[in-house]
Amino acid sequence: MLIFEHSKPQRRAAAQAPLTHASMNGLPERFRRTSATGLPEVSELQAVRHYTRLSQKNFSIDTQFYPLGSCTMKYNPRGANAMAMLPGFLGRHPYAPEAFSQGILSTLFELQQMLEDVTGMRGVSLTPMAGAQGEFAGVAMIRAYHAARGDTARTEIIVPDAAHGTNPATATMCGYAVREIPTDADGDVDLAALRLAVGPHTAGIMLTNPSTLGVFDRRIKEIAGLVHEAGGLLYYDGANLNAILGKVRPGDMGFDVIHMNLHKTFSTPHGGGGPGAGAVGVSQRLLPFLPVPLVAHEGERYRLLDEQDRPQSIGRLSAFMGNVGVLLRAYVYMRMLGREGMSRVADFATLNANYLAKRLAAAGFTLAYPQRRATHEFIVTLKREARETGVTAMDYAKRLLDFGIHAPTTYFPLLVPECLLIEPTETEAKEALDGFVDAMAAIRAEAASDPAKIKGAPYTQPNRRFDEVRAAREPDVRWRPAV
Amino acid sequence: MLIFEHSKPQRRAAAQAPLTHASMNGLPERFRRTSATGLPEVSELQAVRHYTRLSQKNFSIDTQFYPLGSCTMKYNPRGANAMAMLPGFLGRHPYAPEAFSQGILSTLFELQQMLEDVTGMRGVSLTPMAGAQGEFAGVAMIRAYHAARGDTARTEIIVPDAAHGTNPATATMCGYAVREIPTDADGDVDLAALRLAVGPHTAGIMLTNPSTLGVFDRRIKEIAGLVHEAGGLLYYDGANLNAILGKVRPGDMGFDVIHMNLHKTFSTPHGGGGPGAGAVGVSQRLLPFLPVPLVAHEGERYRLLDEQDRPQSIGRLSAFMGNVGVLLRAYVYMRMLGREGMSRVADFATLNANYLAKRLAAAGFTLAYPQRRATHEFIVTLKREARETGVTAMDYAKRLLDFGIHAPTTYFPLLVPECLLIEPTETEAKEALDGFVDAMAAIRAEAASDPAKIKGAPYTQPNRRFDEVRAAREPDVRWRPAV
Amino acid sequence: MPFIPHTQDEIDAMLAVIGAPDIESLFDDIPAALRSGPLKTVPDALSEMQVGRLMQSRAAPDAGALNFIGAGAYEHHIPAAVWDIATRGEFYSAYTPYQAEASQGTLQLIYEFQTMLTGLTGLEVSNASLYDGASALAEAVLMAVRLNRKSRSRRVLVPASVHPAYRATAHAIVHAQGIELIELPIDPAVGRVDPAALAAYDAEDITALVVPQPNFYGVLEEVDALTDWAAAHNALLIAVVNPLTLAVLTPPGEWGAAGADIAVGDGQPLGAPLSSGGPYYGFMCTRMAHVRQMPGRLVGRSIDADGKPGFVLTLQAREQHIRRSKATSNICTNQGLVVTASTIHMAILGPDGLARVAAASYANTHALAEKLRPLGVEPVFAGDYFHEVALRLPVANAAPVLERMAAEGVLGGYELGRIGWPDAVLVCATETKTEEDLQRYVDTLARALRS
Amino acid sequence: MPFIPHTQDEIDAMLAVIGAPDIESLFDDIPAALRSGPLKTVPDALSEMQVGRLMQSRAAPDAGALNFIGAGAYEHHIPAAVWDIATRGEFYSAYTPYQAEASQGTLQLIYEFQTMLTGLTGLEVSNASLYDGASALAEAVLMAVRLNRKSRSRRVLVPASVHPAYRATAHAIVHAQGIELIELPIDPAVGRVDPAALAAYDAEDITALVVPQPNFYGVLEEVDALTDWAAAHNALLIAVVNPLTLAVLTPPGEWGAAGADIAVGDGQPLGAPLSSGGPYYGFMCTRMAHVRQMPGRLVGRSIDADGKPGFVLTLQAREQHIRRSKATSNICTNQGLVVTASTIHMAILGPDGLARVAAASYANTHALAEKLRPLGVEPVFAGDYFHEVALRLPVANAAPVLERMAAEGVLGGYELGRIGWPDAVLVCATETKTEEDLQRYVDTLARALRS
Repeated sequence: MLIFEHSKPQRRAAAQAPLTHASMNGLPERFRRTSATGLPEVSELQAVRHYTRLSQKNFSIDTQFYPLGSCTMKYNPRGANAMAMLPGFLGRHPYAPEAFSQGILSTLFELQQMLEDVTGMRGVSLTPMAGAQGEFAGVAMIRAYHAARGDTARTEIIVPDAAHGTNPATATMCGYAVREIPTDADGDVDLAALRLAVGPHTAGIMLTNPSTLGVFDRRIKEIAGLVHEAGGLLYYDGANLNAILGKVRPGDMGFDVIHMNLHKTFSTPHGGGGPGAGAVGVSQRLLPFLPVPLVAHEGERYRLLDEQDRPQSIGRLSAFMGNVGVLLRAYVYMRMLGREGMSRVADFATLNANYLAKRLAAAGFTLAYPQRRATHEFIVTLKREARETGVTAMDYAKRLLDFGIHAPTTYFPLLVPECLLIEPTETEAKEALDGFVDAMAAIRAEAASDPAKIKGAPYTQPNRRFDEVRAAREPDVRWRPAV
Repeated sequence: MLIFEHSKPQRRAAAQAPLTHASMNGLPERFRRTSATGLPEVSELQAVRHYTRLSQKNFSIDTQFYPLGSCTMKYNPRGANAMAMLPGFLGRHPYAPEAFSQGILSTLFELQQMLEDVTGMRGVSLTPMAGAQGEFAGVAMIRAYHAARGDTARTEIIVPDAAHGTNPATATMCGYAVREIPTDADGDVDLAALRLAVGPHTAGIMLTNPSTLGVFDRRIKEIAGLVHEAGGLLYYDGANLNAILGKVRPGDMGFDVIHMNLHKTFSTPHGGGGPGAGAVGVSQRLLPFLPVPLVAHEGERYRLLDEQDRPQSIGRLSAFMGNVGVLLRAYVYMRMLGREGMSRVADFATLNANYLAKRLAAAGFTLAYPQRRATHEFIVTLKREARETGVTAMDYAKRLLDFGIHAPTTYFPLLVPECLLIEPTETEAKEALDGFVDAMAAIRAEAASDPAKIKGAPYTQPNRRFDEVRAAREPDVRWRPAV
Repeated sequence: MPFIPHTQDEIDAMLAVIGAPDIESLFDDIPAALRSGPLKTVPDALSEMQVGRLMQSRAAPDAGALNFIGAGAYEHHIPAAVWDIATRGEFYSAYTPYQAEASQGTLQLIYEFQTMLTGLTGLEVSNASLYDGASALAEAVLMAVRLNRKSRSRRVLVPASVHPAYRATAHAIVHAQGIELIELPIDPAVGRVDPAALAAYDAEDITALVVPQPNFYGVLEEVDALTDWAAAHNALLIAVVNPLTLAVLTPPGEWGAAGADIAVGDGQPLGAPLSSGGPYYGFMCTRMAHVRQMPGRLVGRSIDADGKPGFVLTLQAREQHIRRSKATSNICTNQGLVVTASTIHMAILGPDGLARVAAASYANTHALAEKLRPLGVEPVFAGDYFHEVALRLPVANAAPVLERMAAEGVLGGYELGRIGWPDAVLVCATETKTEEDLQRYVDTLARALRS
Repeated sequence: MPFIPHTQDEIDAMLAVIGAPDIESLFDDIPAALRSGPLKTVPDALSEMQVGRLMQSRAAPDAGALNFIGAGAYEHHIPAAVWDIATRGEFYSAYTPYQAEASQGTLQLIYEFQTMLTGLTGLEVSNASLYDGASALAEAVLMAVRLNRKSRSRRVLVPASVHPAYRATAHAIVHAQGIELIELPIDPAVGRVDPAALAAYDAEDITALVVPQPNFYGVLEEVDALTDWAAAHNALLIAVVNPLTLAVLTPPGEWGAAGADIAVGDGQPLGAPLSSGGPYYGFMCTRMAHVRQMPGRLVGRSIDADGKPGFVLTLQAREQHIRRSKATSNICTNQGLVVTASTIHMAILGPDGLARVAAASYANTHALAEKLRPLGVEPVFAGDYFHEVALRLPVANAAPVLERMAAEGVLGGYELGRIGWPDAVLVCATETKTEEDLQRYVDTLARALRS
């Protein structure tokens, strides 16, 4: 039932708005709304009950194991939420004067510094509101850098075929052409292809390392050398930073710019699709171009730097200073982990992934890169299973839901057929991993004996499998009352 | 799965305790524990996931309609929770000095006054921690009153047969014998029986009005006269106060003492079985005996009165000042309702009950007191249905769960066979009531066609019906690891 | 109409079904003479926003002090997850789990709670909670009187080292049943029960002996000897314990040769905020042989019609709603939500976490006492203490010193002058206190003593 | 090891399965020369308790002021239920609902959100959110350029009355694609778009016209005339609106004869706390005909294998994970949790509640402006304003006056000196302000002007 179906004309949650309806005498008629808004009219209890029950229809980390590759679905500490929701933080207006800003600004300044430290970059801007906006900021800085040097011939961004879709989409938004290069048999960047691709038209390359194939590109220094020699810059997509936190720093690998997904590596909540935070870090040469505002520490005071302080900045990406509430959660998380906790993230994310990969292989599943060490994630390809039984990666994914386990990422990266990209994260216990292996093995057995059953899955969720084609063909994207 | 089954030796939620283990060098060996506590060793995520999932196995007001007679399961405003959990309230030590107490004391003082106002009593003590403790306080004051007058012959408390079990249990705790009197055919106290029962041995009578039969005893003044003439006092069980809030005051009916269930009438949460709050109010003659502490307003300051200020007090019922957090929620609720909101509670609780009673009667169900006006609750008797189909009140109750509706109170009061005591409360919308009628009618139809199905209900809950006899015969009341 | 969903159309339709002209007529059973006039004290309604601002203004002035008071209520860190989960609607707004099939969340949680409490106390069975520690002691006394058929005296020995409010509460609740609580004096040199005073009752009929650990003064009692005395004299042994300390102290079930018969206490240190004294919860554990005399709710594991395990309220024949005037107690509603929080708290902290909290509290209190010696501040008692200590200030009257400290935002402890030690303060420094906090106490007290 | 559940036994067992001697060896693909040394800036770990105290010390100094600043972020009451429910683990810790069957909670909620936003804006389709109002404007400009095939200019008119940060953001995001944002001046007497300035573009190829309502100065634009101008000149009309005001103001879908093509804005006034500027959310609504050029996620209702209705992400072919370099935008993560809160907020407030909030904010701001006249404070513009007003103080420079007010705990408004009006302040008094608050503003300003 939709909230609108609980609605009755003139029903109200009367404690929640001013008790009387103030007059707007002075407001000319021509500005006044005469049509209905269609908003629901329900009691407070009805709203609470409706949305509490809706919430119960979701999978979430707090209720299920979520081995979703490339998404880093780790535990989101409740303490980080509680501290970010302190009234002093929630109530502060973004234009509050400095005297009412030192608490938040000092915190954000320290966050900038800690993120510089873990990424090996020289400067960080916290303002991008998600990974994709961080990517935009990064590529825009690359563009600004070349422009500032008068180097206008660079029109291309190189992107490996395994990259996240946001990478090419971002390059386009920044006015670049996208040049895709292939991956070699070991899952690394195809160096020969890269050599052919780079040149005076190369603005830069966007890479993830470890890549979305779950392997660490061992020749990263060589790649950096090739691109830099050609005058291009290296962009690091931080989606997989969890794999290497405290182990190797993108700055040390030779990257010029990085975005971090604080909602992955630093465990701010995914929230059903955001808000994220996509802080960007840069090397020395890109420092002048960082998006504003930045937080500066001047003597005893902290203050925001804006366009006037930073004339070469690529500018402003949001009205204020980004998703501050998310930044606070990341700060709290980093302080609770501390120096040694950073590399433990990579340690145990990697231990979990390698253990799970070995156990799945032992259970008969095919790893996409069995010759490689898994990083924090790895790929199983169900190509053989799909051919033999007709049961596809999607079928496995849906059937896993019946075992109380969220599906891994399916059909990404695009170059591995029938793939499941599996990332257990460091916060899951061995029992959860063993349970996943058991579920996968059980589905495998079912696939042999009763493939139709798997095709019909899930059975235990509020809905069976959806007709997505119909949804796209006849879009029903808002409720309208029956006439 | 139990939390203990997630436990592994040395697993820890490391952010939640001091980071190092301090030395207790000075503690002599003989005091030190050597055995294991058996507490679970789990990660923070495991605990969060376990208890979040457990919570989803509960019915609750926030998720279901809960027409539980005599329990007043109304909406518990989330705002009351938020305000009671303000850090200033949570952090205050009960022995904090006056300078750090004026906020809470002024609030509790106003709560005392508002409760006096709505009950028509002369004084209120907030200290009892639940209805039953309020009852104890009330009967103890009756005892103290008689004792103070040297009237030592009064050894009996009169209790109607429809009373809550706490009433006779309380009288026993206070050292009284219990004399039960019957109810007449209209659901009122049997006056003839009362006349026979009262006398110089009568310490008092414990009444609920409206009674647990869901009717208002119209001869309450006559009852009060009879008891008072015999030298006894009248105790009002406030469980049903929701029915008459702002309409008629126990003090005006002639009661000498009342307890209020703030977790019913004033909508503090039931919490799966408490904490409640059972404030007591008294007439003039019982004022000296109120339990301590009380809050006094002296000039500009508020302070607690203790045994020294109140030498005739029945004393102290808890270490500190009762369930203050619950009292705060009740205070917030009362302020949001305000003067006019009080009587609206009774208005709409009564409207809902009478509507539901009429509709159920029209659907073929038998009301226990069809000749009477329902109050905020009413009784359906399924005696005929049980005889004809074998489907009992308990079977209806269990089957209702499958319709997403909590069972009404069953088999109480004890004198109505196969009864359901139904209290919809004022916060439920007409649709919820109509849905209840539809569910009851559907069960009735099922009872005719397939009674075995109902006997097997519920089917949609985590468990089917339990073997309660076995549970009591071989009590398994704690988990022990398999050896 | 806050919280009332009815529209005028619905009201009209419902009245039509009822056959009543208006809502007022639904109250026609109430004699006109009794009908209330307008309320006098309840003010006009406020919106949630308005009450929110009011309550903030009430909460603010009581906040902000650095607290060193214990005396039965202890400041400990509570993980954010604890109350986040406990206040989820499904726990917060659920009723007592009488309908077991629709209450497995609460029921399983209580079963886990019972298991945890038996583990901490070293006893065999725990109920689902009582109101608080003080009233739990009263219930324990009543239970002991029911249990001890060998004793006819209804006399219970209660040391003066039991929390004074606990003693007052127990008296208020039990005295109407002819039960006498006899105060057992302490040895003023060491601050614990005087063995000579106890020996005075060697030949008497005593129904039960109460033993606190740590006692009100923070001192550790010689629990083994006391327990053995009770066993030797046909008295039941009622332990009153701080459950947090049981992470590191010998549990009542292991006291002496036979162990305590009943252990009670306040669960507050295990996840309940100070909150001006409540809601906390009382707990009670005992031997399985005594279970049918135990008051309060009890959850048991059973199986359902499909043979699937699950949880139910059990042994309800002890309770008031079944047994009425013959019940073990009149208790009905208890402290469910606090128990919910406490169970989550214990699960998150675990045995090692609780031991660390206890040890840090022990170490902080001892460190503070040491730091105060140069000011001429000394422990009142020579007995070993745990995480609370009675300190004698170098003044005749401690109260004004505490007042001056409070004016600087430091709550220096519980005034022992309230119970006869005018120069003494009961001080507690839990794991929440840092080195800087302890130093602030020292500096503030030094100033307060000077002025 | 905070948040890591592994015991040493488990680590050993897992390494044995992997066949690795230790965890360190799992990183042997990383060239040794690249391995990090110890971190320098990240401090040692703190416990939750320690960080809690630290964060309280950070939050406290920024709190406690009485705020009259608006300027794109508005203080409104948010019912306690809103974030209680939004931060339930099932919403808070869920991923983007790609697996529809396991995400019906989030998906249905977004479908309801989309319906509410189309209702408020009077348009046909809403996406599931963008980052904030400013970046939503940028996305709207990009979308308009894609949509308007009749226009070749890639020139978009943006009035100077659009929030300056929105204009800066839009420029930063769109300029690399060769799009020019042309500033359209306002009439300084009335504070809204100068019709004469617009007329100057009558003969030009303009891709889109942006129209704010209310505008940055709180003034109401003549939206009908502007919308009709756009329609007459083959320009798309992009509305930038405060969604709360749409409870009482003509919705963009009804502006002029044809309505706006795209409406964007910031959802903050509908349930997001001020929180130093975020997280808020951007919204975007448009005509159904334009849906395939709309960026961001979209939820549709469909049926499952059993014919049961439910909800899925739909029209994903617009998005980056499918369409990569040809996507409508690179947006992926948006502001889901804030949308969750906002949907609950709108459901609780309802049409009447939002209208009351808007009306009270209107009335309070107008009342404050009137109360200030005796101090010589006058509106800068003659145009009708809604719940925000530019006021000219009787001084050359308003900044020091605001500073003196802040020192008394009153944030007197946004300094318009930042954008060229040194004697002026942009003031907003929402429904959160009482009579006493308004009087406090007056009194504080009076003192600040005198000193």
